[in-house]
Amino acid sequence: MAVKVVSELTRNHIHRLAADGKRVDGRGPDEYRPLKIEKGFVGSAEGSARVHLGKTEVLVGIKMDFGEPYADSPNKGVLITAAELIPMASPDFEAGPPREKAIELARVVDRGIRQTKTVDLEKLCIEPGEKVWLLFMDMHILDYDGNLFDACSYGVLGGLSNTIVPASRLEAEDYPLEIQHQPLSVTAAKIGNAIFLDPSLQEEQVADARLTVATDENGDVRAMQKGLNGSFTFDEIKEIVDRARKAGGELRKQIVG
Amino acid sequence: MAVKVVSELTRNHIHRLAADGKRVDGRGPDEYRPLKIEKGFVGSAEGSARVHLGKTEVLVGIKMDFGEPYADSPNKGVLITAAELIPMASPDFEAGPPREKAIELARVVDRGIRQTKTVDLEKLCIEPGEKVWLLFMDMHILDYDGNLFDACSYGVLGGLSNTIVPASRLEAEDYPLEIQHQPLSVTAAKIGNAIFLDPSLQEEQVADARLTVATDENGDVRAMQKGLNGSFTFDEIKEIVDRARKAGGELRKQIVG
Amino acid sequence: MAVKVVSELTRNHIHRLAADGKRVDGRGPDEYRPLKIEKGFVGSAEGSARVHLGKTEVLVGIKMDFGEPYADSPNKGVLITAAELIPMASPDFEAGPPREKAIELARVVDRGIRQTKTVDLEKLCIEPGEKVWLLFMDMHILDYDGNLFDACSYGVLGGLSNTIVPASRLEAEDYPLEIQHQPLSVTAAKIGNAIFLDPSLQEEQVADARLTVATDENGDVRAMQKGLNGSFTFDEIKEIVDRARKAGGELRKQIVG
Amino acid sequence: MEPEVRLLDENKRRLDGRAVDELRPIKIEAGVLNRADGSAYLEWGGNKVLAAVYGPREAHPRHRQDPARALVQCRYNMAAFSVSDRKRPGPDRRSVEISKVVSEALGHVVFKEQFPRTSVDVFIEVLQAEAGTRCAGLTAAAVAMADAGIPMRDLVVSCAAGKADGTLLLDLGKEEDNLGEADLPVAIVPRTGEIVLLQMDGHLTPEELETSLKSAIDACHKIYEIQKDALRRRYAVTTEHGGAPPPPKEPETEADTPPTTEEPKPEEVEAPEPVVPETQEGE
Amino acid sequence: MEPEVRLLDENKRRLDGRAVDELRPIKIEAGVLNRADGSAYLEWGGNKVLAAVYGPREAHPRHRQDPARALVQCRYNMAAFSVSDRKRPGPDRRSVEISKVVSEALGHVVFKEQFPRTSVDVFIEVLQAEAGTRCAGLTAAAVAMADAGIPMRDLVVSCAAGKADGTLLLDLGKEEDNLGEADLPVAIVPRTGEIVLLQMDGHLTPEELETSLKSAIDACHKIYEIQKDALRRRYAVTTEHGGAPPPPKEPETEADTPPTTEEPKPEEVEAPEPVVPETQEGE
Amino acid sequence: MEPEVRLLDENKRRLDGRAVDELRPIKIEAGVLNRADGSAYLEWGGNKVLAAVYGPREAHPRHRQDPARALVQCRYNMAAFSVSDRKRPGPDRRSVEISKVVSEALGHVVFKEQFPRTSVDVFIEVLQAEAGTRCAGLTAAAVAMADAGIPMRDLVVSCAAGKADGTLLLDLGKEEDNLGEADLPVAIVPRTGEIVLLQMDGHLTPEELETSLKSAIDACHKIYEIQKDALRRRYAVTTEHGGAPPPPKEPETEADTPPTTEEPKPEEVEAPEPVVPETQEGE
Repeated sequence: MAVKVVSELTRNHIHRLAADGKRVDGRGPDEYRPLKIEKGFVGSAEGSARVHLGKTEVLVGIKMDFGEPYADSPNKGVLITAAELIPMASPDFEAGPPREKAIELARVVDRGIRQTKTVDLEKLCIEPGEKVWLLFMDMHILDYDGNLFDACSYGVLGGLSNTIVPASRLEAEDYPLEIQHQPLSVTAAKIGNAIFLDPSLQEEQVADARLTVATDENGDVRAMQKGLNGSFTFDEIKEIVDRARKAGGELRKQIVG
Repeated sequence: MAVKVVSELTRNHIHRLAADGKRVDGRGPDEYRPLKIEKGFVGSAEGSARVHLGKTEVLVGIKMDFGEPYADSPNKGVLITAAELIPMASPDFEAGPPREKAIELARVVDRGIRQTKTVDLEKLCIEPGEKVWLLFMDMHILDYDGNLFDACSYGVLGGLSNTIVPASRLEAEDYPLEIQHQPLSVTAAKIGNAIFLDPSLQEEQVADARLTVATDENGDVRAMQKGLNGSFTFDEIKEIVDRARKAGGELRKQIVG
Repeated sequence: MAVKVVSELTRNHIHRLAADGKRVDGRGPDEYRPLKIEKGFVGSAEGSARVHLGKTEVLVGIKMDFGEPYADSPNKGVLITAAELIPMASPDFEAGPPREKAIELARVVDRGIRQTKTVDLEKLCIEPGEKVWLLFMDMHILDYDGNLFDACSYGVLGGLSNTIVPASRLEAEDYPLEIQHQPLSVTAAKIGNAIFLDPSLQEEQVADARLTVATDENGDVRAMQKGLNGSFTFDEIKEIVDRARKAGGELRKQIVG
Repeated sequence: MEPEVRLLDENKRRLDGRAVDELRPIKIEAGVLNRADGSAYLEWGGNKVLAAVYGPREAHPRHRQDPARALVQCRYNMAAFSVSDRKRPGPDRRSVEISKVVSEALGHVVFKEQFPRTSVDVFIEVLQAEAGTRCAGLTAAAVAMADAGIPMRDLVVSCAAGKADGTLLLDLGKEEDNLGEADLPVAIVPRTGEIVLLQMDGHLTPEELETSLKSAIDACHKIYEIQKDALRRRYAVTTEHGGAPPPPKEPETEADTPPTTEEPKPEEVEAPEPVVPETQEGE
Repeated sequence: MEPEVRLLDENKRRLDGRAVDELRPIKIEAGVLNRADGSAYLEWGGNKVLAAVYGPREAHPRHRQDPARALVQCRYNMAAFSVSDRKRPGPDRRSVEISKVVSEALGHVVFKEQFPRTSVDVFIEVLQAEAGTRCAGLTAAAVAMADAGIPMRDLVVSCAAGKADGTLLLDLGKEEDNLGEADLPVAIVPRTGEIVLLQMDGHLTPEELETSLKSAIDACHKIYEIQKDALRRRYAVTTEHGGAPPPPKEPETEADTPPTTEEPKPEEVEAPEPVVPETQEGE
Repeated sequence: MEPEVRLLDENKRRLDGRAVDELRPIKIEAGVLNRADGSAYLEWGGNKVLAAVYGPREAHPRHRQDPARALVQCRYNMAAFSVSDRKRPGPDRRSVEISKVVSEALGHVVFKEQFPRTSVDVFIEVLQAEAGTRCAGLTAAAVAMADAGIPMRDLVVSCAAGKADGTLLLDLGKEEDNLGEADLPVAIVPRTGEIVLLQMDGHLTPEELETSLKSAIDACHKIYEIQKDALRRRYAVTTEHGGAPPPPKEPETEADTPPTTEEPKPEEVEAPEPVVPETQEGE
């Protein structure tokens, strides 16, 4: 991906606003852009969710298939997460195998789901050591206007929450996948000394540092990822975790609600 | 592959001739370049044919091996077609994995063979669901002077027609592969308003559109592929199909004899 | 790898010295740089050796795992040799899959080990046709100052000589891998009419031709590889083989002790 | 290939109730994405397809640039979850071939000489697949190109005809495609009737081929109306997607023609009301 | 994840005898390679890590160059033999992610604007791995950068905290990492306390997170002393590795600060003697 | 490796009836392809090999260009169907190594300084393989280079010697290669006797090595005559392949020397009538 250049003018404008705690699109510091989740959009998938987060749009599809378990967890199903930053979504995305940005995205979203034990992998075991369910979570980025971590996090949780396990392939009855926890990521961007949640693309481009915090329904922390060249202070981390817990609670209602 | 540039002079010359129904090498509109087929050229292959079509030369080798059938056709052997546009054949071909031109070539030739049921894949089943014959059709382009679709089509049919199934590996006796049908492709190029069969490289480079039609020994159509940025009218398609059926009949005699 | 350029000045200087039988670092023609071998450096490997040959440093790790034998040698273990010219070791090495230089290195070192039957592969068979030991020899180049063939050859022999077969994974007892032979490569570089053993990087860069000769403990020849654009005469080959046998004998004492 | 499932009942009704010459329902919406210069979303039976267009923009890598004209480069891609058995991400050989023939077809209508050294990049994403995705993708891509204001002679529109259960059918459905005897995807330039994409596999007599081809062409003209309607709606609305749509790069001159009529061809017969003959189609 | 193995005995001693707030032994040597512009070798418990730095040198491929500043590009790599089950050579997804976050962390301290269009290339090779390799690699890389004379605000130093067997632990060992409940790798700029790397996975309450983060930061300050000591030794010796070490590209001004203090920040609190609280860490 | 099959009968006759010091039949034809600048087809026992040469032409990618001389770049490739078990298309590690040593050998005879920044691209395609393909390919490639008019000091010619069943053999056949004890491929510049390719694997005493090397060299001189004969025939005929052959880029000065003698070396001993000693060879 080529280096993204933002004009100095734009950069200065956003920074000046941020110094006053203001955002370029008028949102409050913790205010998310409008979130719209359309579950079950893809009929060919076992579960799916189309997410609009402002002008960012992602489509998550959940597919299930048979496979072998890992040798060190013979009685567990396998979770596989992939993200495609397809060139449709942005002039900066290129076709080809996933680069570091897509890999980080997939791994951070995966971490939130996996560490929260959102899905009980032991229930995805069919025959220990031999045959288990593979659960594929594919994130397709369609329109990129910033904050993919959160949009994908919501899409994956939304997709899992309407997934039907195709047990009829095993001569059983199909049944809804059970969701044990509801992890949600909240991403903050630091611009100068201001910290804003749900950064838009413009904000991301001028941000110094980024922090994604995934919390569960109890407000416990399940995954974190800091990004960009900038830094956070200890107190900023604490503050972001706190704000993430609050924001996560409200978003959770919209998504699994 | 870099963009192929032909001098405007050459282009105009060929177009002017075409406007009078004439070709740059003096051939008639439906006249093929001299076709020479040498079957059994490669001793290490189960079947093979070396084809000279004018100055174009291709070598097709047929190999057979054991493998597993596809899940959705457990009692059928598997046909695998590949084309290599090796850099030996043209200054425009590059080493490396097949690009779109090689992929299209392989897929179009494959389609002609497969759709015609040239080989009865059920006879290539050894043990249903477990073990079948894989039939590899590898097309090696050695010298490129245009019309690879047809040269490869003839090479594949020629190669299949002298293939010996190595059944002795299964404690049986080797036997010749049975050919059920004789599909042959005929390719037409449109230059201005003229349509010529068996385009040479020069003609291909200035052609507006290309149409490949594979017909069987009854003159029925089994596969088609239109190429290039230009277009055909409905009547032109009908005309080409008609000419392809006639030309195919004559070529078939030369190839399967 | 980009073309390596050495200044004409350096080139001329080294050639002038060579014309008098002298080397730029003052060594005698057959004198090796100081050799230091640290066996068992890597605890996570079944065997290992860290080799300093002058300023060249390589780390060889031996790993063992279960796998399937080749179809044509069902009762033999499998030897797998790989070299990584990681960009840490030289500004000229690039990240990515092994290029021709790394492939040649791995293949030449492998040839010396394999042809000498250093390891009795039949003893690495666990269940004929089903399960055998895979023996991985991974050569990691850490610091590149010339003569990787020899440094890696010594590292591999050193690594094998302290390898413990992890038979406890099979409910047996771990035991030291038996080394049947001690092949060692000796590499000569031809600079003008002079021939020097153990070329440094500077010497390699101005050399006309290179010859690597692997001999066993009896002085028999087990593998050879000529490199670079230059040539050798028949008599030079004979002479190098002779010098390689002598040098090999002395080096062997240092390595297997 | 003798289907055990009967694909037609005694009244020549198909599994989904369609007549032999009946298209599946088609719905197109233009201008659905924010980042792309132009976009379109299309549903066609069970197919859900998104198309986006960027350009004309500098072609890269540089050595692929054509000093005399724009490249039209299409990438057809299926989402991993768009089919029953998860598809491995990335282009397979089928996608590469489809990308090639679709690029060639779209390239015919673009005024490429106006934009040397550039590329018009077209991205087709199949989100849900159910037979006929290349026709659906190509039809959507043409609308996305118009939405992007790419100067074009006309739209391109695509439909397949085919044969299943011994009968010629229009616009094959999933089972008809899997079990059928022939598939003939076609794309045309509606104003001129020029055929810019043509593929076929299966088994057709020359007469069947002619009938099927005519049937597909006629259906293309119907679908053309749906394309134009989507573009009309796109430029009639103003704020449906949050913000006024960008004006097309070429001014729209007539209310009932797409904004692509950079070079009107008044002498050409306007697309007639298509009459679908007693034939049938599919992918 | 309820470990059947007890990771702590009744006296809160860990499997390797450490206290809950105790680091594994750490040893750093600077300037160990000949070809690289700077290098460092680090042992941290059972981890053996080598770091090398080249640059600032022309960034390539060219289109990746930043006209305004240097790139800091790290490649984290595990040797095939560094883990129990042989690792396939080449970058896997985990390595790609680690390379990214380590590059970002190191990038914070480099005076990048001084070297536009160049790249500072950092190579981390894990020769033997035993939990916490990213922290070990990043800590070694900072020393190698100083050894290379790259102008930097300060070193970067990294350590993880975590939770296993229900207890917060510093610097998780292998079993603690495999069976534990949470891992929190952290990297800081010691002079300012700025946090430049932060990842977490597992399950921590906000209070546990805060305690663990504090614990990791305190440990970083301890490790910083080991880093500085390695650099002091490097520039005190002259011929240990056969030949005098190259002078750093920026003159060293004080004996007891690393050669990286291009822009001293006297107003900042000197790293205090770290007090490790009753907490614990790990990768 | 103790062969159970006896490779020699009591009269020291080999499986195919050859004497220990006898080459398999060799046939070379120059100028067999139309597009390539030069080409050659070679049959050597059961080997069928095609070689083609393009150049000197601009080397690309650019950063590989050498400002002082031409690159000689060979790509050795085996067709998928050239061996009993189908070979996966594309270069494997063996092919990469062979391409490298063949490139180095051919590079020795080309007047590279005359064509800076260019590449002489040599393509060797093994169409049917039966032991000794690298020698066959290199021998064919030299003829193709001469056919292309590449200015060269001389041809390069290659042959292997080896050992099987305890006996030194010339030019190993398939079973001898598979079951044998040693293989020693050699390539020389015939006019000077310089050795430009030398590889060996197996087990030979120094004396056996010397004898084998001599035997391979002697055989090379015989094969050189076949090469020259092919080139003579190529330039004697005019229209066999439909059209006059292109004149070589450097004028041919003597009827019985190849068109490659750009810089005759009259002081060098003309290749003597080779005397094959009581030895044997193979790949």
